[in-house]
Amino acid sequence: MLNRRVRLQPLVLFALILGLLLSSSFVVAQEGRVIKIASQSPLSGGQSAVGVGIRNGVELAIQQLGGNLRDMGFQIQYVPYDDQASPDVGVANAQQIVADPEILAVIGHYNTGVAIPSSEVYNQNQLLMVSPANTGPAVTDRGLPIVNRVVGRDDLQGPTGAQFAASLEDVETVWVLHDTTAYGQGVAEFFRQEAEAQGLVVLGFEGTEERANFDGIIQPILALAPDLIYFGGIYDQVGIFISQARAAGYEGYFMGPDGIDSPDLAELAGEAVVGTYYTTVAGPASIYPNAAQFIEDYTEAYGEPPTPFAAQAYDSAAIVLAALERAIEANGGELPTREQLAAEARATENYEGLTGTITFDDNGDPEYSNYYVLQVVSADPAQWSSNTVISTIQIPSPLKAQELAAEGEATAEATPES
Amino acid sequence: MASVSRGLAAPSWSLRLPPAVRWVYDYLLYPIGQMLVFIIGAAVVLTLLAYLLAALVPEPRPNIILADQISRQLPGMIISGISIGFVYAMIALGYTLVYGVLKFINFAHSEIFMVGSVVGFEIMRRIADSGTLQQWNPVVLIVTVVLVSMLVSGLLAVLIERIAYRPLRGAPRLVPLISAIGISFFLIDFVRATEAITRNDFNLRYPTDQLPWLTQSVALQFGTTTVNVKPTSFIVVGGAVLTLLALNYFVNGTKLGRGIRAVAQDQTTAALMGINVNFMISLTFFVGGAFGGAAGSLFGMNVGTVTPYVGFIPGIKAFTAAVLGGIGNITGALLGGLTLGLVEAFLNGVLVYFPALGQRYTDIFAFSVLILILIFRPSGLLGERVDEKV
Amino acid sequence: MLLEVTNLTKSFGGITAVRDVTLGIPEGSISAIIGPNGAGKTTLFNLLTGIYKPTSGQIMFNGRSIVGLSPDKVNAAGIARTFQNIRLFPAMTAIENIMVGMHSRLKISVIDTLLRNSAFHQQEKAVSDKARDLLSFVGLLHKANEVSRNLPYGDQRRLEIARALASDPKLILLDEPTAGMNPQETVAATQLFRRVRDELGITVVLIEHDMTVVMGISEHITVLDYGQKIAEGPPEAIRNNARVVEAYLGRRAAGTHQEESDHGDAA
Amino acid sequence: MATVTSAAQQPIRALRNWAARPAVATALILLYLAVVLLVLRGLDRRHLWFPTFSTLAFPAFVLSPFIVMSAPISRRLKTILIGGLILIAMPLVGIYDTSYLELAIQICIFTGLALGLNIVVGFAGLLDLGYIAFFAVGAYLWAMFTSQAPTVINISGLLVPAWTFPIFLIIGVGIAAVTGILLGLPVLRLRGDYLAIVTLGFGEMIRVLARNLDQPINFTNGAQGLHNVSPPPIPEIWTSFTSSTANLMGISLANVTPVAQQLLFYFVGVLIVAIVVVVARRLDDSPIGRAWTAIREDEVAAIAMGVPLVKMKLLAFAAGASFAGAIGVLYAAKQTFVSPESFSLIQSISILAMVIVGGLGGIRGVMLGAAVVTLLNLQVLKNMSLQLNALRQMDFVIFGFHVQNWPTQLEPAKYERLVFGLLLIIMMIFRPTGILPEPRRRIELQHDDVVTDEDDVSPAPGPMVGAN
Repeated sequence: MLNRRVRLQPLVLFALILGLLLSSSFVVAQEGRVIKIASQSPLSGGQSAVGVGIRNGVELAIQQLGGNLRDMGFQIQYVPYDDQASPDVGVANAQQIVADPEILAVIGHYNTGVAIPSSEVYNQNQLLMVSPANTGPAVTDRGLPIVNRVVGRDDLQGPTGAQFAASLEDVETVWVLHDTTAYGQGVAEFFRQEAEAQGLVVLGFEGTEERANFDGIIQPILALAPDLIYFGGIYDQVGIFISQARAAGYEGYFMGPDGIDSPDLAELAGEAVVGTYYTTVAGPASIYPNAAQFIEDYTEAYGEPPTPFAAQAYDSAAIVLAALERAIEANGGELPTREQLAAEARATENYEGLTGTITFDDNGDPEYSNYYVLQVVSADPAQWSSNTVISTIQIPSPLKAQELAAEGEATAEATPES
Repeated sequence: MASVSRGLAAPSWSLRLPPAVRWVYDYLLYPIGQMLVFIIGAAVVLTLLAYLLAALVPEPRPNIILADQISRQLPGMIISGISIGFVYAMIALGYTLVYGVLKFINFAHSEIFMVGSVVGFEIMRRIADSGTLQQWNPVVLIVTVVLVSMLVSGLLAVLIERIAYRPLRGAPRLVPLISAIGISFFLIDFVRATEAITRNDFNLRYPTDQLPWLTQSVALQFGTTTVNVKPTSFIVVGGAVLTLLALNYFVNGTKLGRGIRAVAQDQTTAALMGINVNFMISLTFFVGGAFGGAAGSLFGMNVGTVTPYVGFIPGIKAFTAAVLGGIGNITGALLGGLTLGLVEAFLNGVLVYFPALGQRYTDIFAFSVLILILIFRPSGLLGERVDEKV
Repeated sequence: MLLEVTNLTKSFGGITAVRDVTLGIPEGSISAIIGPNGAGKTTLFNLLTGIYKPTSGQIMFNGRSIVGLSPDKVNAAGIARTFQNIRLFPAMTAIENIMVGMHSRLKISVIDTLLRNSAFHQQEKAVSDKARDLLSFVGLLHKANEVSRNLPYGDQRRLEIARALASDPKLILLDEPTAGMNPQETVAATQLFRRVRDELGITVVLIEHDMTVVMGISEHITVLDYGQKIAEGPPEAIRNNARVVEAYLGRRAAGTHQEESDHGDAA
Repeated sequence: MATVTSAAQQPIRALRNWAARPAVATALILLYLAVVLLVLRGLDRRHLWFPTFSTLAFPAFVLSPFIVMSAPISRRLKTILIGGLILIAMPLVGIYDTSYLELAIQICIFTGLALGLNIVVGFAGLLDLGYIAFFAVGAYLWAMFTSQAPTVINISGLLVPAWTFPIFLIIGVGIAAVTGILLGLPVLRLRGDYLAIVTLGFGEMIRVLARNLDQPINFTNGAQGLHNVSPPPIPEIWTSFTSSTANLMGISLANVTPVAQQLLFYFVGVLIVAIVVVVARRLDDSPIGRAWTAIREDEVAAIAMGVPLVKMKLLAFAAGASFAGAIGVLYAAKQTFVSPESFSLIQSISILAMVIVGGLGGIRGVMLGAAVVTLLNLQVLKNMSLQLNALRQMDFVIFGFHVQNWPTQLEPAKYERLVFGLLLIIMMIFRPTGILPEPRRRIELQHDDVVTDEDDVSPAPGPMVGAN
């Protein structure tokens, strides 16, 4: 009898504890309306130079533009996550982010390969994501209602590069390399397709994970002596390649996508970097008329001029903040749900940002984006922001282009009538 | 296992010659000859295989005649294969020496190599920061950089052995192996943290830009083709050959070397003969580590930029080379390293013309070669033929 | 003949450890192989059990060739052995050691193992019963659950014999089974070998240095020197064989002595 | 001497004796559980120190089954408590805060993998440095057959419906086992040291293949990875069950589906781990397990005693691999995205670290190791960084030090490898048998020269041959 009671008591207690769990929260959460905005970018590892710039841009935007929301009685907190440029870490972070009900939006990522799986998690939880840097077409082409970006696309960036390459008088043959990541391989493919369409001869198309010794890769390139090497990759790899290829006696041009847009490219490639062409969807902050103040503030706060994509990160955060204000107003001063906010952000129209005027199309692409071709002028990393802009092209997003084409047809049909 | 004793030196049956001549033969002519035989042998075999492939698949891609491309690339491929092959060989020596003495795979060796490359960077960078880099005599500069990184890496290896391996001697093999993996992880992050804090970056670029004699490639004429060779390739090969000769002399011609060989053969007996086994083991780690360090700084000068992560791939490749040649065997490490370097260079040079494959399959093919060799020669190319007990 | 070896040769590199040895072991006998150190006795055992592959020659066991079989197949065919320097599984208990020895007689089925069906339980029961029988045969039943590493030296020797018996062999090869034992232990061990043959009907071949054991127990002796057979026959004939005496006299005293001190160290 | 020590130890011993009394132990355990659960329930994400509290509370919760297991209480009570913790308490905690659910799923995944690797390394003593490859095989299996990426399987219309998930779990077991045998056949004849490098290379090869098999025929979508992989369908009843449970707790879930889905993955994960535990136990306690132990302790003696080496090693390889395959399928369905990057060498080594840290060979220890290392990786270090960041934003001052001035290069999350490396070294030097050592392991480690000294029978190098 006694034994039996001893055995049963703990079970009763245990059930009681579980019951406590089931009961509503007994610790009264402190009142106070908190909004959290998260970001994900590589803060460690070889790509942290740009990743940290993205974080700084978001932080600056929240400090400078959060005033209205604070006046409305909300406290804004910023939670930067480090995705380490790895899809696994990105997804694990995303799971943490969506579990926090106060996080209403994410700014990120830097790598397309990380953005795609992470955004699946956001989408399941209707959490808004605005990307300052992802150019892979699949980021928006999946049609997720929560994914937006403020920059252009690789299926337009790659071809822009190829068209420019074809326009160079002494370029007839090209060699295309990529870093075997979702981003690098993607943009390199688009470059190759357009290059072939433009009549350039693509002598080789190779992916490599090598990061230190490119000798074996350079030998066949030297044998075929292409006029231009296009490397779809990120600066921490491309920089080393450029330096070694030049040292090995390669004499043609180098070209790359926005992944190589970083002062660290000059740091790593040394003198060989001068003359390198790159396309980008994010012009240097200095070319934007509205960005002068931003450059000043950023430099003061972080002790260095803004890195590429910092201004885009600032704009992304600004779009989120503006959408928040609208959503709160529409909600009668109360916090909107994530879904409401995502819808409000998608409805962004003619937002005057640092980097241009942004209107999202139905996929979350900006209706028009600028594609720039730049040339590196100096091996001094500090001079990176003074790289020459060779050309700027504004191209509509694919959805917008369809729309325009349809309108064009409509006008074309309409014209004879009138 | 008596393998460590089989260094590069001439076998004992060589001709009866005056001591000085004998010395020159044993420690210069014979080992250099052996290196030449390995290089020429591997290069000839691979060239023949490449042309055989060209005969089978004359035009893998429109407008590309494989045989022509091979002829054009041949000197370049061989030079690049040799220079990376020597780096592999030098790292492989570290694995092989330690294995020969302790029968244990020093997984942290790739990070000792990495530390060597970072130390090389630090010295050159510091000299450059003081503004005197151009005034240095090239030979003195290179010798200084290589020697200091050898010293640091060697001492690091000794320290690692003291801390992480010596307390585990006698434990099952798995135990020191795992602490070696631990050391390797620790060193990567430790170096990264140090560099990130002191330099705010861990992509470490050798200041070779300031040294024209180091960056301006030399044009060599091979028949109709001109090959641009980086001076650093010569430095790597030259440095490697010199250090290998020194190792050969050390192992076969000195008392300490004899001590190491004795410990490798039988620790107990060596101890009974009055050899300080612990000292000899430390010495082995020092020598192996120094080689890793030399390889690291030479590699760093050659590629220009190093990171804390730079050790992994060469480390794995060098280990593969050591196994390929027969782990525990010094000559085997040299043969394995050169063979692997050349195989890679040829694969890179040829696979590029096969659109369906490409250079990204180089590692897979290189590794398949290793597995094939191991299946047919389970102890590697030069490993003792072990009568299979199963 | 249970075991017939013809012209067996084994060389390692340039050294021939066993040269052209021919011998036969009659079923139900107790035989000994003797010879000075380095005569190739253990190599011969390793050849018989498949651990080494012979360079040339033939081994017929129970009417079929066992050359080229792997050691586990040889064991399954009916040859079990012990080792010169005891090789028990040190962290396993005495009874577990014996259970491993039965491996080749068991039906190993992953499905039975996972389902824990009656077939599995029956087999495990049988295994455990038989292991106990064997332990009591060698007098170690009371130490069934002791870790073998912690057993005294003599017990380890006996356990190794029990483990070898576990595979129901027709032939058991004992490699210096009394090395390192004191006289009383040696007498007990000798009795055990005899019981193995008399009670279990298993043919016994032993390598032995202790001549009292060899002469006292074996019905047939083969003498090896430098890898070659130099004599064979019943004990009396061997005792008086001139070549054997010559082979032994020069080295025997020192050799035996050294062997024994070696084993002292190993223990 | 003795009296002094015992006098000093008197109160401690008395305390220990007191705590060992079943009633007291039960009360202490329940108190512990109550505190942990209440803290977890009461944590407020808005609190400045939330990351720190969360880092203390959740690991304490995860460790609770292990504490219960080793407590001096009745078996029946243990079973009930552990069952309650895993099957009821964890899901409730997970509904309350889904980030814990995610962690719990990850722990299940890594526990399963660690148990599988333990069969190969712990039971059979074969060092496999490419274990992650089998996980990759399972993950790619499910991903290739359900991904919307433009692979050859998708284009030729061979995609399978999502309800086949349970079937694929079983197929995953089979395919991974076959892969294990295919790898094992050529390499298991190699000497032990060579096995490590060959398996390592094999792991890398699988990753490189996954990365490159987008041409000439697109199987894996290469570096782009396979996206839009189907998760298994969630039964309606499960969703409503989830939301009503949440309602009971006073939580209104804005978004039921993801929570219900995660909950489902959690239970599948628990089920797989349970099966793995049972299978591992039964294999270990059987003639097969005895043969593995024998091989591990003395290969030559084992084969001479009739243990077929290659067959038994292959069996260990296949058994270990098969679990990884099933878990890979689960992983792919959970992530809905599979890319080669997830299967790198460092993952293989983390799993090995789990096995070693926990206690090679022992099932309970390996589970503990997996939980500890996974938490360290995914929660502890990351939360330390978040805490630092939160303090930085508040311009927090601690002992006169402005947290803002802490260099970003020194964020804890960046030092995963450093912490890992130190952990491995310290474990190996001071406790090579792991946190919860397996008894046999401890004996094997006592004076091991006898056990591992293979050379005295390996024929060629022995004195027989001399220096050739």
